[in-house]
Amino acid sequence: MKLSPTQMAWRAAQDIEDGAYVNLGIGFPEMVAKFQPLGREAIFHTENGILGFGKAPDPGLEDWDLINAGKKAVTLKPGTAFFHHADSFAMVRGGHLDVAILGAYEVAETGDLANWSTGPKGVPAVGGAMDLVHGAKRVAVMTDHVTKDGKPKLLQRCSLPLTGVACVTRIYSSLAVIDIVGGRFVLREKLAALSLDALQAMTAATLHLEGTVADLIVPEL
Amino acid sequence: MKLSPTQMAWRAAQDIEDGAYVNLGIGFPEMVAKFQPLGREAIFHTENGILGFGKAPDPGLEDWDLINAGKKAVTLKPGTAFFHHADSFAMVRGGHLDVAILGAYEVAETGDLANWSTGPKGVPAVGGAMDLVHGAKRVAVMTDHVTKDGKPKLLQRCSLPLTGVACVTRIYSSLAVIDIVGGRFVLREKLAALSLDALQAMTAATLHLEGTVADLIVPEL
Amino acid sequence: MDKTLPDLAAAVAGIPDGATVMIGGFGGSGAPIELIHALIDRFLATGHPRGLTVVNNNAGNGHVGLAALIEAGMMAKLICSFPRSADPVVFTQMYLAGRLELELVPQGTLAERIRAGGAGIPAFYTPTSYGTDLAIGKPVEVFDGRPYVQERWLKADFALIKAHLGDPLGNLTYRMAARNFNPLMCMAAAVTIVQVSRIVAAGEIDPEAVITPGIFVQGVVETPNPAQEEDLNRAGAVYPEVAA
Amino acid sequence: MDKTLPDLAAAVAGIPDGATVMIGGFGGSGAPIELIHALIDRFLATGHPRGLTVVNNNAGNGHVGLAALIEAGMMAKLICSFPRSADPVVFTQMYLAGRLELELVPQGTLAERIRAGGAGIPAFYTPTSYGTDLAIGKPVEVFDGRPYVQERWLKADFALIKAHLGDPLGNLTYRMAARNFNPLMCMAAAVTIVQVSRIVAAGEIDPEAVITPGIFVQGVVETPNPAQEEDLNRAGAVYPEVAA
Repeated sequence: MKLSPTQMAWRAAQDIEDGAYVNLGIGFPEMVAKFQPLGREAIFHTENGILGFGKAPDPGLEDWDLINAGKKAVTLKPGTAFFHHADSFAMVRGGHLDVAILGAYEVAETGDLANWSTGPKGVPAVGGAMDLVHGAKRVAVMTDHVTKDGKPKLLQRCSLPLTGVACVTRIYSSLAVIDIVGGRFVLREKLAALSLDALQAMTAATLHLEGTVADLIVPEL
Repeated sequence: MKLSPTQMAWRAAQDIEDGAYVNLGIGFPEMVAKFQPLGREAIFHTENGILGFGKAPDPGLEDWDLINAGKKAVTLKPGTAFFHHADSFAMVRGGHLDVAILGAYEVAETGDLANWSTGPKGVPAVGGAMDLVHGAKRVAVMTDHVTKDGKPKLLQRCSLPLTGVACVTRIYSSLAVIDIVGGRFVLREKLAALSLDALQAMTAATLHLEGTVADLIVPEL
Repeated sequence: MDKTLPDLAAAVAGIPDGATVMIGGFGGSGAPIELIHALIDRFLATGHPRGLTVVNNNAGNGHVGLAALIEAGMMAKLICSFPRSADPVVFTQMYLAGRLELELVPQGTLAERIRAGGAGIPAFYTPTSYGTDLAIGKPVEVFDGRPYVQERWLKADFALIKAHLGDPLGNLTYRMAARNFNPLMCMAAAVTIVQVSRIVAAGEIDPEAVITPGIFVQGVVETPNPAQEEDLNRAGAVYPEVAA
Repeated sequence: MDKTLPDLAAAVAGIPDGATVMIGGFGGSGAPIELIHALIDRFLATGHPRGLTVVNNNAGNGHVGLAALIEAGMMAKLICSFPRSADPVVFTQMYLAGRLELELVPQGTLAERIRAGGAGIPAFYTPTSYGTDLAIGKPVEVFDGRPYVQERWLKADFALIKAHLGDPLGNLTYRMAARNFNPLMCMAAAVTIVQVSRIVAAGEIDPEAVITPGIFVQGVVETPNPAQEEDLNRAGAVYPEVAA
C-alpha cells in the first residue's frame, strides 16, 4: 500500500500556489502539471527556453521545435514566452522560480540530494538538475519512499554522488510528506494505514514530529 | 597648421574596412561615420543597444527612443538590430568590434590611455570608455597633438587617471598618424610641412621610425 | 494571474525609506518618467521614501525625472556610469556639496553586474577597469595570461521600468533603444514595477517577441503617451511645476 | 556586406582537424542537421576534419545528426550536460569503449560558460555543483556567506547553428524553443556558420525581433525545410544512408 507516481504528483500539486512559477523535472514530476487545483494556475518553466507552455498536443500534432526539457512536445498558451538558455538559467539560478520538483535516488536529512549518478559505471548525465536545486525558492522531491528492493531512500547522509548540498525543503514520498528543517526530517503527513513505527523502519534517519501528523489523503487516480 | 577635428575624422575613416563593426566615441569621433570611403560600408555600434544605425534625422524628425551613446538622434537602416545593455557590452568586451575610436586627454607610448577624468576635482564620469578600450580588435584615438596651451598629449607615461592599460594601437593626431607597437610610438604619417624634429618637440616620448614616413594628406573639409 | 496595477500612485506605494531602486533608461530614452514623478509626489505628500540608493546609467538632465528625484532630496546614493548630461546642474551641485554619495561604475560593468544580480552570479571577472582607479580595492586574477578585475553582482529592492507593451502576466516589449538597461533591471530587483504604453491581453504579444518574460515582473501599470525627458527639457519643464 | 554562403559544403569547408565546434540545439530542436551532415560528407570524402571537440547539450539520438557525427569517428571529445536520449547507443558505445572523452557540465553552467565566452567574461561564480563531484578541482569562494564554484568561459573555433530567418548581414531569428543554445553559441565562436530556413533582404527582419545581431555571425546558408531529428529518428533514418 503506497501512492502511485500519479498520486504523488497529485499531492505535490496541492501545494502549488496560484500564479507560482514552477519547474517540473523530467519523468514523473512532469505529471504534477495535470493536477492543478481548481482556481489555481501555475506557470511552468522548462530549461530549454519556454515559460507558460500548455499541455501535450494530440498525437500527430507535435511540433518538435516546441518541446519541454524531457523532449516531449508541448503547446502554446496565451502569454507563452521563448528565450535562450542563458536567460532560462538566469531564471533558475537567479531565484526567480517559486518551486522546483525533482526526482531522487537519495535524500538526506541535511537536505542533500542525489539524483544524477548511480556511481562511476555507466554514462553520467546531469542536465539541469544541479542548477535547479539552487534556483527555486522551494525545492521539492517526488520519490518512492524506498528502492525497488526495499532499501530506504531517505537517509542521514547520501551515499551516491550529490546533486546539491542542503537544497531540498520538502519530500513527497509514496508514503509520507516530509519537510527538511534545520537538518532534520519533520514528518507532516503519512498514509493513515501506516504506523509511525513502520514508516520510521523504512526511513534511515529520524523522523521528527512537530505538531500533529496529518493523514496523507490522495484520490484514486 | 594642423588638422581640424573634421579632418582627423576623415583620416581615421580611411582605415576602416568594408563591413567593419565600429564604435565611435562621443564627440569628435562621431564624425568619422560621415567619411566612409566610396564602396565601403561600416556597421556602427552604439553602447545603448543599436547595431547598424543610420545618420542623424532632419531636425524635428527626431525620435528620442532612437539615439546614440551621445544622446543624439539617429535613424534606422535596413538591417538595424536592437538589444539590451548586457548584450551590447558582450559585443564590446567579447572582442566582436573591429574598431573603436575614442578621444584622449593623454596617450602613453605603452598604449595607456587617459580620457575620462581630469583629476579628483569635479564630477567623474566614465561611461563606456573603460569597456571599449578592452573590446575592439583595434583601439584608436583621435586627438589634438598638444593641449590648448601647447603641452604634449603623447607621453611616456600618463599623468591623469587611466582609462585602460596598454590598449591603444593607433593615434590619429592633428599632426600625425602614430602606431603603438611594443611599447613604442612608431610614426607612420606626418604633415608634410612639419619637420620630424618639430613633431618630436611636441611629443613627450620618442617617435620611432620603421620604414618610410608618409605624408599625412587630408582634403579641405 | 493579473499583475496589472490600478495607477501610478499604487505602483510606487510600496517603496520604503532606504530602498535600493534601479531605474531604467539611458539618458531619457527608456526612463520611466511617470513612475519617477509618482514617487516624487508620494515623497512630497508623505516625506517618504527618502535615503534611496538609486542605480541608473546617468544622473539626470534638467529638472524632470531622475534629476527631479535628486532635487527633491530623496536620494542618498547614486550608482551610475555617466553623471553628465546637457544640464546636470542638480546632480552636480548636490554631489559637490557632499550631500550625495556616488559609486561610479564603467557602463558595461554596470550592465553586467545588474545581469549577474538577476542571474544568480555573485561575481565575475572583466578586463574593464584593470589598472585604473575604478579597480582599486577589487581582487585581480590572471586568466590565460591576462589580468582581470573581479566585480560583484548588483541587486535591488525595486526596479522602476519603462516598457512599450505589457500583458497581465508581465511579459514586456520595449521601443527601439529605450530597451537599454530595462530588461536587466527587471531581472535584478525583488519587485519590478513597469509602466507600459499599453496593456494588451495575454497572447497578444508574439511569444517570439517577448523581451522580458513575466517571471521578472511583479507589477504593470498602463501609462499611455509617456513623456520623453528630452521633450520636457527642451520645453524647460520643471517637476513638480512651480506655481506661477 | 553579404555573409551569404552558396551551399552547405562551402559552409563547412573551413573547419580544420582538432577544432572546437559548438553545435546548437537541445536534443533535436534547433540542431543544424544539414550542416552536421555536410560536415560528415566532407569527412567521408577527405578524412577531415577529425579529432573534433564538440560542445552540445546532448550526445545525439539514433543515427543522424550529432549521433552520426560521433558514429563517423570524427569526434575526440564531447562537452555536454546530458548524454542520454531515446537512443543514445552511438555515444554510449563509443564512450564506454574509451574512444571519446566526455566533459560533463551542468546545463545552466554550460549555457553561462558559453555566454561568458561570447561576452569576454573569463570566469564567474555559480552556486551550481557546489559540494558535488562536478566541482572537484575548481576554486570555491564564499560571497555573502554562501559558497560558490568558479567556472571558466567556453569558446569555440566554429559554431554550427540552426536559425529560422537570416539576412545578408547575419541578423537571425529562431523558431520557438529551437532558440535554446543557438544565440549563445553564435557569440562564443570565432566563426559562426548558420543554416536558416530562409534568407530575407536586410530590413525584412523587424529590428525589435532580431535575436542574434549580425555581428555574431560570419556565414549564412539557406536550407529550406530543414529536417527534424525527431522525425528522422521516428522514420528509422541512418546517416549516411547505407546502400540496400
